[in-house]
Amino acid sequence: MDKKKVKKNVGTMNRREFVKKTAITAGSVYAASTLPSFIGSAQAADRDHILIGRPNPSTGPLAAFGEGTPWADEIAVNEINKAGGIMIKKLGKKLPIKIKTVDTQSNPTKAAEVASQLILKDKVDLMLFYHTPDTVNPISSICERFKVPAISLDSPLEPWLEGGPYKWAFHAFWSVEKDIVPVYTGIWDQIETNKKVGILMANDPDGVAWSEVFKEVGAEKGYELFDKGRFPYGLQDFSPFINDWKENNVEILLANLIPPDFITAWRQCQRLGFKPKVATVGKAILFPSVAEALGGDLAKGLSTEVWWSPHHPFKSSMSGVTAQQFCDRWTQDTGKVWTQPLGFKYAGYELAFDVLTRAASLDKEEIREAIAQTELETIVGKIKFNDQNYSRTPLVGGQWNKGEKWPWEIKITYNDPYPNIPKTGETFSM
Amino acid sequence: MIREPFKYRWLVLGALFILLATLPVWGSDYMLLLGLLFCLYAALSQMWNLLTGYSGLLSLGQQAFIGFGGYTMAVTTSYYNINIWLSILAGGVTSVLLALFMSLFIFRMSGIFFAIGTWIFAEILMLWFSNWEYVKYGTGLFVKPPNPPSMTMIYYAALTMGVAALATVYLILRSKIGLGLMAMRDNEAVSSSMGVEIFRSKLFCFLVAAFITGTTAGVLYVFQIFIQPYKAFAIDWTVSLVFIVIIGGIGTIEGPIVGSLIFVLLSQYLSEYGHISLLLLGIIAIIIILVAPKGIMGTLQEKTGFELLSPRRLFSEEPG
Amino acid sequence: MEALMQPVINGILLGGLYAVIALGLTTMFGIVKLVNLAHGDLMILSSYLSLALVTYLGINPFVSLIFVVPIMFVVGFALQKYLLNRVLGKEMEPPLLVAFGVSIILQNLLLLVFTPDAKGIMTVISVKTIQLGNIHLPVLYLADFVIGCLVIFFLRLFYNKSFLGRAIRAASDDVGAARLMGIDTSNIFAIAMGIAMITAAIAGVLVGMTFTFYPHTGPQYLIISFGVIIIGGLGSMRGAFVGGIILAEAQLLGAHFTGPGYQLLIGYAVLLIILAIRPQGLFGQAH
Amino acid sequence: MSSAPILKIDQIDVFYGDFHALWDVSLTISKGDIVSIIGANGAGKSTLMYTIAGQHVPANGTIEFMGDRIDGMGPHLSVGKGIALVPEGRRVFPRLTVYDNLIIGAYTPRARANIDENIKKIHDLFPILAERGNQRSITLSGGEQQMLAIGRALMSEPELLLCDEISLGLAPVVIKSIYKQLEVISQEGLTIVLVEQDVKRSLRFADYAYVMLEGKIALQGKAVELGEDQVKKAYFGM
Repeated sequence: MDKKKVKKNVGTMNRREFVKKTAITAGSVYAASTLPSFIGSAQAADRDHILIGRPNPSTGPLAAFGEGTPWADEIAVNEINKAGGIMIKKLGKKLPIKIKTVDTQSNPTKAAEVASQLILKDKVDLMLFYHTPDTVNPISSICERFKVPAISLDSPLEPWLEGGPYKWAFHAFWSVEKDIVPVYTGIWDQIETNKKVGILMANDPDGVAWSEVFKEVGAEKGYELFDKGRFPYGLQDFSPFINDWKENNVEILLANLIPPDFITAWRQCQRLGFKPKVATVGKAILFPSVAEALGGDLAKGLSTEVWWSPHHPFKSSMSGVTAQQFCDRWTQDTGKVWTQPLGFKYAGYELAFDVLTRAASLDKEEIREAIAQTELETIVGKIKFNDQNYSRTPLVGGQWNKGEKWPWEIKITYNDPYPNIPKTGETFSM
Repeated sequence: MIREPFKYRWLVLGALFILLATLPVWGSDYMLLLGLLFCLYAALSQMWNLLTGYSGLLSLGQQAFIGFGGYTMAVTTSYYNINIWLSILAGGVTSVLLALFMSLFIFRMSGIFFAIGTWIFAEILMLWFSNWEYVKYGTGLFVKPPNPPSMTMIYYAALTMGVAALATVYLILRSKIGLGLMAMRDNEAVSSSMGVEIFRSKLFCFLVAAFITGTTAGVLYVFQIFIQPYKAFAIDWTVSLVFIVIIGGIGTIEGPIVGSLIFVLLSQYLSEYGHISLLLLGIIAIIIILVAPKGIMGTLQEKTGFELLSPRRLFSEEPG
Repeated sequence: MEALMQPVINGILLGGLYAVIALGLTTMFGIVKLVNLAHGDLMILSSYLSLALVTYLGINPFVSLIFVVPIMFVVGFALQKYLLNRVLGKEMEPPLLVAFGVSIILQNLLLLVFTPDAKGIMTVISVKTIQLGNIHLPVLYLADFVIGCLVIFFLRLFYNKSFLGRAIRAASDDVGAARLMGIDTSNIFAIAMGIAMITAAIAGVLVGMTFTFYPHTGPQYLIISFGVIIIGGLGSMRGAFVGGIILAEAQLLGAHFTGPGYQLLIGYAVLLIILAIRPQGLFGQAH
Repeated sequence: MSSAPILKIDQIDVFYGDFHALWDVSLTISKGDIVSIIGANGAGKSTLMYTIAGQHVPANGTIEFMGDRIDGMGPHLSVGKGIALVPEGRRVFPRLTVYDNLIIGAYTPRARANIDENIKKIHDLFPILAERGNQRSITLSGGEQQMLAIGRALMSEPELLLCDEISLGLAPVVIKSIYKQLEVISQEGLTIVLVEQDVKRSLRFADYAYVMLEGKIALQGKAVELGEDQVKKAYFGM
């Protein structure tokens, strides 16, 4: 799938060059010590490209998020470079962009390390990164430290905001409190229930943030919550939760956990005879592969948040390609069904292109200014950063059902917050 | 015969130290990053070497101190606005307390039981921290010191840890404790005749290693800014240390230094290979260990008689 | 009291599965004093092999064992003969690094081949339960337990009664003397690893049906195995069985009384307490 | 009762790393003989035994057993040829039962056919082993372990039995009874090589004797023809 290696296009210093450079530097201690150690726009004169750093969780537990990255990167980079790239005023010419992808191994420690490497060794002009707090949080902080403009997507706002206030890092995605809660409670209200909600949330950033918010607002909205607490990854036996819900006659399941744990838990629900009327599951069932891995009919009727789909009425600001066309291209190239992160992977480049075009400069401060002033209709919706450096992206609700083209398809069944995103199905009781 | 390499070694170490100490002056920011990582890994691996290579304590639980030290630093400085350097030291102190508590359980075990016991302890800490509201469960903490240090200051802190770790191991080995441990390595019978003393020496090394590992972890997470329990307490740390020390040469004082250098450069180089970088690291580790079973410095010592203050067991049992 | 029955019974059943997971690790330690840190990953490899067979041949997971078992035997044999035997010696650390290396390689190979998605092996019995009064007996747990007992029974029979089994035990007692008996010990170790991998193959298929797996799940099961054999004593099969049940009971009863968040934590805490009292494990022998 | 040579060692040298353990050693053993190898600690007796058993590879020279070259073929193969070594220190498998130890003795294909028969023979020879059959061998006394070690070696149906220091650390009574049984086996045609430190007992028991000193053969001859003084002089290199 990713045979065409993106990194081939990337200007990197190989080892020999590195050693040579080191030797030269070491040899001229005096000369070097008088120069500023930070080489920013001073070097711009002999620049022949703009470098974007792309830390990506290619391996490790988050690799499912990072999967389509090389594909989306290639499309976006080709689109930007087709017309010669981005005009840089000072140089009076267009520079193509190059990207450098490095693997974070789904590890925040490694993410911080490779981000530092990209900044200090490769001297990236802009950092672009997505997918979950374990990727986004540490890299945002590192970019703050080294004063490098950074755009991140696809990670809930609340955990990201913990690291603020930010000056250099900008982030776009939905908020648990402002987006998830209305969507989820909206889905619940579509079905007649006893308003008893069983909570199943992991002790990771998502699970913690979700459970805290829901506990605050759930009662206000008239729901009774049953929560036996957070649990760690890799739990094998969920029966204490399930038995508690059964005893209390719970009819709504509210979950946020990683896919393998959900598969284990949901199967145990079946074994123990727990059958809620509504099951809203965050994060775990974003990907169709998980619906398949559940086996049998177990995925039928599960609801989840939808942050992006081919039905979203948005199109690329660069090429005019619609969400639907973009997904079709993915299927055509890979033979796989679309996934929600795909749009965001591409939207990052729309932002980069827009920002760099407006900045028309390689000066980091000017790029940062340009990001702050962004107002762009992208393939994932409108992005406009506020004074806390974030922008909310639209969120609707969806439900899994047997599909025509694919074994499992998600239908958009709740769109009250963003009515311009069309419904493609009606919520049904499980 | 032993004298000449001795002098030579101090020359090399002295040069290395001067080079590292002046690095912020002459090196690029990227070299500063490499130097920082090198010093941190050298300090951590030197401690694993002290335990496993010299004290006969095979630890697979160094990540317990890395996570504990890191979290202590993060909590004290972000929650209580305590000076960042004091917070780092606090990480070392709490790690020692943790080590003392751990020793109640695991010092009754030996060999591989000890190894697994330490690992399980780290696992317990991971589960505990990821379930602890005070540290925000598994969400992780941002390190927000009242006075954020510059990269150069973090670098010097790392260098301090690297030098401190080296000096500590050297001093321990030259002391009575070190001689006892070495005697134990060379002759099992000695250990039984010196039971209590050996126990004390081992415990002492365990506590020292906890202190330096916990403190180094503090510096590490000041650099990292973000700490999260699933990775802070992950076995990955110890896997890296095992790699460094065994490739460099276990039971040699130079081994961890050489190993850290290789590890840092290799992982920088391999990160260009994205999703197969770890795969390559695994293959390289296996190839090196097959070619040089005693690590680079161990094999060098054997081949050239280049022997310093770390005598390995040279004779192996012959049948018959 | 009745509320307690469910976790107690589940714990016993789960314990049987834990025992099979740990079996290969404990026997290999008993034989070559090798702690195979790649054990969990090798087990997950079998889960994937089984899944591939189930998906592409449409066969029942139990039937897939016909293929998975011999494949894993060969994998284990080759791993020991060509890699681990070469670093076995007085020092414990080189085999440790090799095993870590194998673990990293396997995880990333699985990732390349099978994608990072979480998988599960689905069968007709996956969600079936037998109801006895208020107690639900998941059929799969029951199958895990029964198969676990059978594996332990036959493995004990093999080690105690067969020529090869005795030879493996002899080699583990005294390598030099075993060679004098005409035993080619490097082959014998490789065979022992092959057999350990057979148990891992069975464990892998059972785990794949019972839980979910993805390329990085291995270490999770390695830790469980450690728990089991450290309670039961390294190298003891009977210990593995009892250890599995104790660990599972500690987890489930712990979750019952303190909340599910502490399920795993309590399991390990019980383990440490047992160890502090009996450092060799319940069935381990002081050497 | 000397007849055709069963074992012929021709000018072998054996090294441990840099250490030259055996120097140009040659010896010939006739079928059915009891041969004694006498020497002080470190004279190279055990090395010689292990070399015959295939554990050490001679740097040069040859070893022929029943007409075939066997030098350096590896211990697990020489057993199959009919050479069994009772190692110094007995080396029974401690965690295996007495019965299982005997079974393992018959590991080679040549011996597997007659396991039951051979076990019975060994039980006749050392009845205590039958009595203790189901005990772990670590629970046996030193003498019983020695009997087990000999029995285990006999299980491989050897043509040549190498006994390394079998009387070490045992009470005289026990030694006496073990030697008595060895004589019984010898009379059935088995060739036996004994390594002993007790010169007197060696000479009394053996047909032929070699005295080793510092890795070399210092003296050899028919046991009845060698005087005890002569042997002792060779033993200490005087």
